[in-house]
Amino acid sequence: MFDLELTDEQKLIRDTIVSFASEKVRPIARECDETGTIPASLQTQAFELGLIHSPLAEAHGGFGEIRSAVTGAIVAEELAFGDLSISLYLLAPRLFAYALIDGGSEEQRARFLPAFGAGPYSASAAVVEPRFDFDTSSFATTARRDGNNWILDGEKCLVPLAAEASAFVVLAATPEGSAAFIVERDRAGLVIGEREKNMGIKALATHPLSLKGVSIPESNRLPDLDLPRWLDHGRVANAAMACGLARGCFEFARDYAKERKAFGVPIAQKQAVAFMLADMAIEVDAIRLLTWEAAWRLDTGLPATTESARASRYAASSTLRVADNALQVLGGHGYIRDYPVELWLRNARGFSTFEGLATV
Amino acid sequence: MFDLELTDEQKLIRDTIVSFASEKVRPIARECDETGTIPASLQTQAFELGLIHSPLAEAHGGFGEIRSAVTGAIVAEELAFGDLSISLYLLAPRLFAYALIDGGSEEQRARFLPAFGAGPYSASAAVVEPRFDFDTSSFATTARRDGNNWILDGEKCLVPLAAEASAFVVLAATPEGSAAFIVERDRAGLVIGEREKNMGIKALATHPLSLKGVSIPESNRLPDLDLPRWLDHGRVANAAMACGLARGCFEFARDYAKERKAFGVPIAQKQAVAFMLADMAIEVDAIRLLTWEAAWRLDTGLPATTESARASRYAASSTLRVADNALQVLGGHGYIRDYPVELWLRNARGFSTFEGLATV
Amino acid sequence: MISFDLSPRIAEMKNAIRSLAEQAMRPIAREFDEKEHEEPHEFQNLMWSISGGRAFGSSDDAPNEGKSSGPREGNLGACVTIEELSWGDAGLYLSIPNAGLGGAAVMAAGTAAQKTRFLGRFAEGQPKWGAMAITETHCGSDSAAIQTTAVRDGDDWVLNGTKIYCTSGDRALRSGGFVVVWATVDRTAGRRGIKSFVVESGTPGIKVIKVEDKLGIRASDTAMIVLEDCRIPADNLLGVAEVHQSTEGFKAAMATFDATRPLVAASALGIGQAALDLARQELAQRGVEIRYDRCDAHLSAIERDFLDAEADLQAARLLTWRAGWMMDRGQRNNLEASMAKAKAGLAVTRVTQKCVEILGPIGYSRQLLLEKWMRDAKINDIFEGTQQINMLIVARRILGYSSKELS
Amino acid sequence: MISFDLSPRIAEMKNAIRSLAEQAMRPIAREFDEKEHEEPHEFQNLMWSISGGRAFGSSDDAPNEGKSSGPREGNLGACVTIEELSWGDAGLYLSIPNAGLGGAAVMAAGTAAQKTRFLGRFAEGQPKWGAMAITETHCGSDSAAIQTTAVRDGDDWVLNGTKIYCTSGDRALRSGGFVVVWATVDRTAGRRGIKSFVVESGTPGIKVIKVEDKLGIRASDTAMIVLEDCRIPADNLLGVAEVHQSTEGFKAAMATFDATRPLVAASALGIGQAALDLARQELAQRGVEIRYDRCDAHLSAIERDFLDAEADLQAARLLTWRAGWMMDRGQRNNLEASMAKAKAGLAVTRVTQKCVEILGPIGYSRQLLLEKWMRDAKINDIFEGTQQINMLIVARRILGYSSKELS
Repeated sequence: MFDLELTDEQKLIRDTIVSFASEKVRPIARECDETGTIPASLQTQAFELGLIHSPLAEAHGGFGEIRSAVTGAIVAEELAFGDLSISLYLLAPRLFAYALIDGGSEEQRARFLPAFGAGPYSASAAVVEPRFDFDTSSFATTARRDGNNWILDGEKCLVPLAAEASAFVVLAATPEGSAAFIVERDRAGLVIGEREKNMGIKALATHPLSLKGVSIPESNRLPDLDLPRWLDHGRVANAAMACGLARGCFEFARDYAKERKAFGVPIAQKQAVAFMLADMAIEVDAIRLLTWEAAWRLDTGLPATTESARASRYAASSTLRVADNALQVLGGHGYIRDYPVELWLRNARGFSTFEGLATV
Repeated sequence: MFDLELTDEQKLIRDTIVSFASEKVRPIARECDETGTIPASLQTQAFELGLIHSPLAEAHGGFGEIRSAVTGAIVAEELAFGDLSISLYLLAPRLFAYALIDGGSEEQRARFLPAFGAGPYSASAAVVEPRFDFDTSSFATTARRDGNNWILDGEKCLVPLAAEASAFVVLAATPEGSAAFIVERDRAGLVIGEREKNMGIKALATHPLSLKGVSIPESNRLPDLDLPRWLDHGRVANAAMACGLARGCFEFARDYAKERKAFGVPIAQKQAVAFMLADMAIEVDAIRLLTWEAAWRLDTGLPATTESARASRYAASSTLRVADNALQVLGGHGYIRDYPVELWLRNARGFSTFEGLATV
Repeated sequence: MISFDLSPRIAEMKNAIRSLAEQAMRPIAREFDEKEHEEPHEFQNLMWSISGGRAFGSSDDAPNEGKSSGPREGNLGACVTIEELSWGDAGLYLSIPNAGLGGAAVMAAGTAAQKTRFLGRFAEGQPKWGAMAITETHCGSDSAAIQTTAVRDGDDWVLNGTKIYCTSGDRALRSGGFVVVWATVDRTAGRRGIKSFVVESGTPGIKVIKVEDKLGIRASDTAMIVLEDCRIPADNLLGVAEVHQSTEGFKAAMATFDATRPLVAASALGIGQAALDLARQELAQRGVEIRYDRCDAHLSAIERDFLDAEADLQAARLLTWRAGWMMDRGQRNNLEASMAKAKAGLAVTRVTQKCVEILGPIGYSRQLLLEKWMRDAKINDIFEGTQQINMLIVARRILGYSSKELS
Repeated sequence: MISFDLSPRIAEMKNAIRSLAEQAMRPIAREFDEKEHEEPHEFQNLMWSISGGRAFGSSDDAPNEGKSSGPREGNLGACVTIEELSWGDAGLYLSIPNAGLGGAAVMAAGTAAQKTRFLGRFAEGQPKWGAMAITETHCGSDSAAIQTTAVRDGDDWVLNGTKIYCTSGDRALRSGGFVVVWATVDRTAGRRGIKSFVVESGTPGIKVIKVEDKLGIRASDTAMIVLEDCRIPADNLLGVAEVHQSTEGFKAAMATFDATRPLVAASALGIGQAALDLARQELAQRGVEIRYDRCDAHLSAIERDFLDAEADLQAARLLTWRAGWMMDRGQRNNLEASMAKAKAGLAVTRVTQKCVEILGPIGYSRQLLLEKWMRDAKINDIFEGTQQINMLIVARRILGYSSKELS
């Protein structure tokens, strides 16, 4: 029956991530944005938290935990409450690992997954393409058969960890529909382009990937990946991160508005400001509930494309509004980089421009 | 150069319409809506104001005035400030008369226009079709040649004055593009359907027109009508009426909010209400300026489709918001029919549903 | 554990009510919109016989009260039920005979004896209504400014004043029901002076002087009521004797809204869902299918509008369910109830307006019920706390401000 | 007679500035966004030489002042010019050497002698800037709460305090220009005590202690300025001696905004137009043309968004032109200036955010200037009166309320 209470385990996980996000992530977020780098030591800490490898089989160095999209959403919200770029940075290896757990062959898992169990390991996925009308319903990147091989051609962008990743899951259109392929970084024809420069998520290094006649064996194709489902998971994670970002904006603006005085009273006592804050509070909860609903459907095996697309779409536009309003509440202080809100606005604008970047 | 000052003549016309709207129109608007009738005597008064026939040639009983879309917008705004249904009722014969003035043959003008100069005369136009995706870029109603005749087939709706009109201008698709035809009410195959029931503009009788193999002679085709231009005029008139309706809502809500007290002060002193009213004031002016700009382009012979479509579209959505907010300012009083605001909301919703109903 | 599943009991109820809505409400919805002020007797009798007079959504609807056979879910159940009834028709839903808002007030503020005395009648006899009269001509949101007076005279209270916008007020007074009247025992005392009194049908000195013509929900009666030296027994003052001396009376009465706001939100959801269902169906008939997993560049303007409207409504639904669920758990839900009401009231206003627009001339026509739903919808942004009042409550809660600090 | 035609003079100026924007601003826009705090010297020198130091949009730009050869159109001209410059780049536009807001304050509140004394320098020598320092750490919109003090000491005023968000403050003090500082001569007097003082470059006791890192308009300097026993001559108090005793000083200074708000709105328009032009062009290259005369059912979501964004911007443009036109006619435009500023600030925020979204990953990338324009845009919703302050002013004017009645 309908229930919004976390399990004790989920509460424990959440509290752990809350501490991590507030102690390790939030304090360095501004510096990471300005310098464009994230300390690699964070990956070690993320490993210690089991962020990536806990669902691996014990044989591969994991704990064999059953993954839950709801728990994943809780984690993603809290991490992104700390910082979106760092959150994406830490979770990016999941793009690869979970694709193999869910849809890889025994051989593929044995080949790649133990590295994730042994320590921080960089692998990633190439989903987005540099087109204004990109979405995951059809890829311009193609894969065609050539004997026992597949030949991949196309352009990808916004690939996290690309500078260091050992391998990528690449999504491409085949004559039989979309499919996922493992492409190792040293494959001929794969060119990792120069680091991208974006308005936001500047702390996270992303790169374009160019594939020109990249030939990979049939054994690099993920045989059992339910791609639409995998993308649904990605949308839910996106929405959860948007929720965390929006909540960060709301809480900061709320606290500021109670402190900041104008005309003799805290600006929060002015209806115009108070109503903006009320709207922000409602939207944060709305995003979270839509996200959890989609996540719950994924966990229970129900169809979830409608719900995850809805959550992701709603979260993208709502979070932007929340961030924009937070900046407005801060006025001039919102516009300068001594305060975090302008960073959050830049990051928030990312959600509707890179659907599919993140996944559980 | 840029100027927003009315000419003395325009001011005089405006003041005349303001008096007419406040004395003759506004007071009966509620009753007309509830009973679904408009006193025919108003047509006589409109005739005395020269609303329809002043631009007719003197030979046809008019004053040969040069029409101005700007002046037309001023008139339409003030009439609709009085009431939208009555405004449409009084201006509907223009749909027919102006089409003939602009695009009719000498013979057509001589045949139909003198009636307009002699007194109130009912003729109308059939533009809208009962489809969710209707717009004036393509008509489902067709006209095909049959020797020297045209055969018209199709369904029209929202035709004002249909119960009494002597003739209609009917828009239809021909193999060479859209064209306008005069269809007299007694033509075989023309069936005027039962009066339509709509959410708003209830005072105005509108009917569907069914055309089944209606045969008319070539001489009933308007040879010189610049249809896109005529439609642009219609959009400008629509936008101007929306402006009048929005202004009515704004002024009523403003006055109410200054009178109505809650928690010891006028509700207008609460920022939440004050900001709604400020937004309404800005939108009324924004609609008017966009409308005048398009009207001015029409008057000066510049291309105006972009601007008139923009004004009409902007006006439709903005007026709805203004009307909805006005109702919200009134609270419970907005929801009951003792006050005019619910009527204005119903009428406001019409604008984006019947593009092309009104013209010049 | 987080779950969005409805319990089998609620799911079953939902299906049953949906059938009822389709068969008993939709077919007469237009008729009782047009015949404003006429009674849908047949429907009312049917509902009376089905419900046994229990208010959908008053907390006496909670199952297993005091039993241990399962968690309470009466409020959530009521949200679901009311959504389905309002999917059928919101005006007819509001015309259903039951203790209504008046009953909710008795439940929230009354003593055990008062509950028995006033609510017992709803389990027997002819259809009856309960109502609540708060609003006055010059006070809407500002309940503390109520001018209606209650003066103690021996064993009676004597009430004087005029009330407007009393939902089902006419039916309550004609049917053997009652109206809970908010009145002040001391005009100088502000909200401390406000108490609620039960005035039973048949009491001399209370009468309906007008039933309003409205934009929508026309099957529901909205009464203007005058109290002229209306004399009621002393213990028709809701609550124990002490409420007389404190603000508890006012607070208890206001707490009624924590229970009822999610139900108003639920009614809004039903109207919005009806509009979306119809729009989807009409579009599908014309070859337009709504796609979910596409970016804007691949969507038509109409599809995108539809998706946004649907998402907005679903967000409102989940906020509403949360508020009901919290109530079932005995948690204070004042913030969440207002969040749900504010979001749902606005969402349904926009959703229905948008659906009318999407369907063009057809949407605007009275051939479909859609235009009616747009008219019905707007009341949800107004009654039981306007949009603005609910935003104010949300703001106060998240900021920790009193009504004095944020007014 | 109603006309939306720009005069030949303004149209010509518009074309000239557009060329300048294309050739001298666009090519360096990205560079001086990235090299925050570096001076675009070459561009500044060019603008100094072209403009002869006249501020685009300060009212000394009005043509035909005192002559009879045609109607005044300096303010409208400034709106058009500034839009074009901001179409080129809003950050660079704000870095152009001229008397700026400080000059506007001198024009609005200064005596004839003061105008000559302080503004003369802009017609000669090296590039110079004028600035205005109002905001303090704990007072933004609430100018009456200013803490910076001015104490009369013999023939001098002695200023103490800290100012933030002073646009071009650093340049003004380095270049031989001046900063107009708002300070109170009597902290207990509220707005009656607020006067404005000209502090010239080179005056001891004034210094810039920080230049802000910002979201956008990074080519513009935004200074934090400290005044420590900063001593200036008595007649650097703007206006005649009597302002000392009344609120005239404050009012005159506030009136500066009636002239400058349309100019800020105009700058917003330029950024918004740049974004629309680019989005249209990028879409066209990808085969998407924007159609105007279609209903929603025939439009793609992107087309509709584009149409709405463009209409919003055009509405803001016409409101802005109206405010400038009224100023030219000598009409009070306080209401209309705030309408324009409120509408344009919000419109450009939404338009640029929407255009970034429309272009997807490309829009988000720093390969295009679009993302920069979104960052630049937002300042227009904040400076020279936030969105909220301008809405408040509009509301007061339409309601006839004082700032006490509606605060």
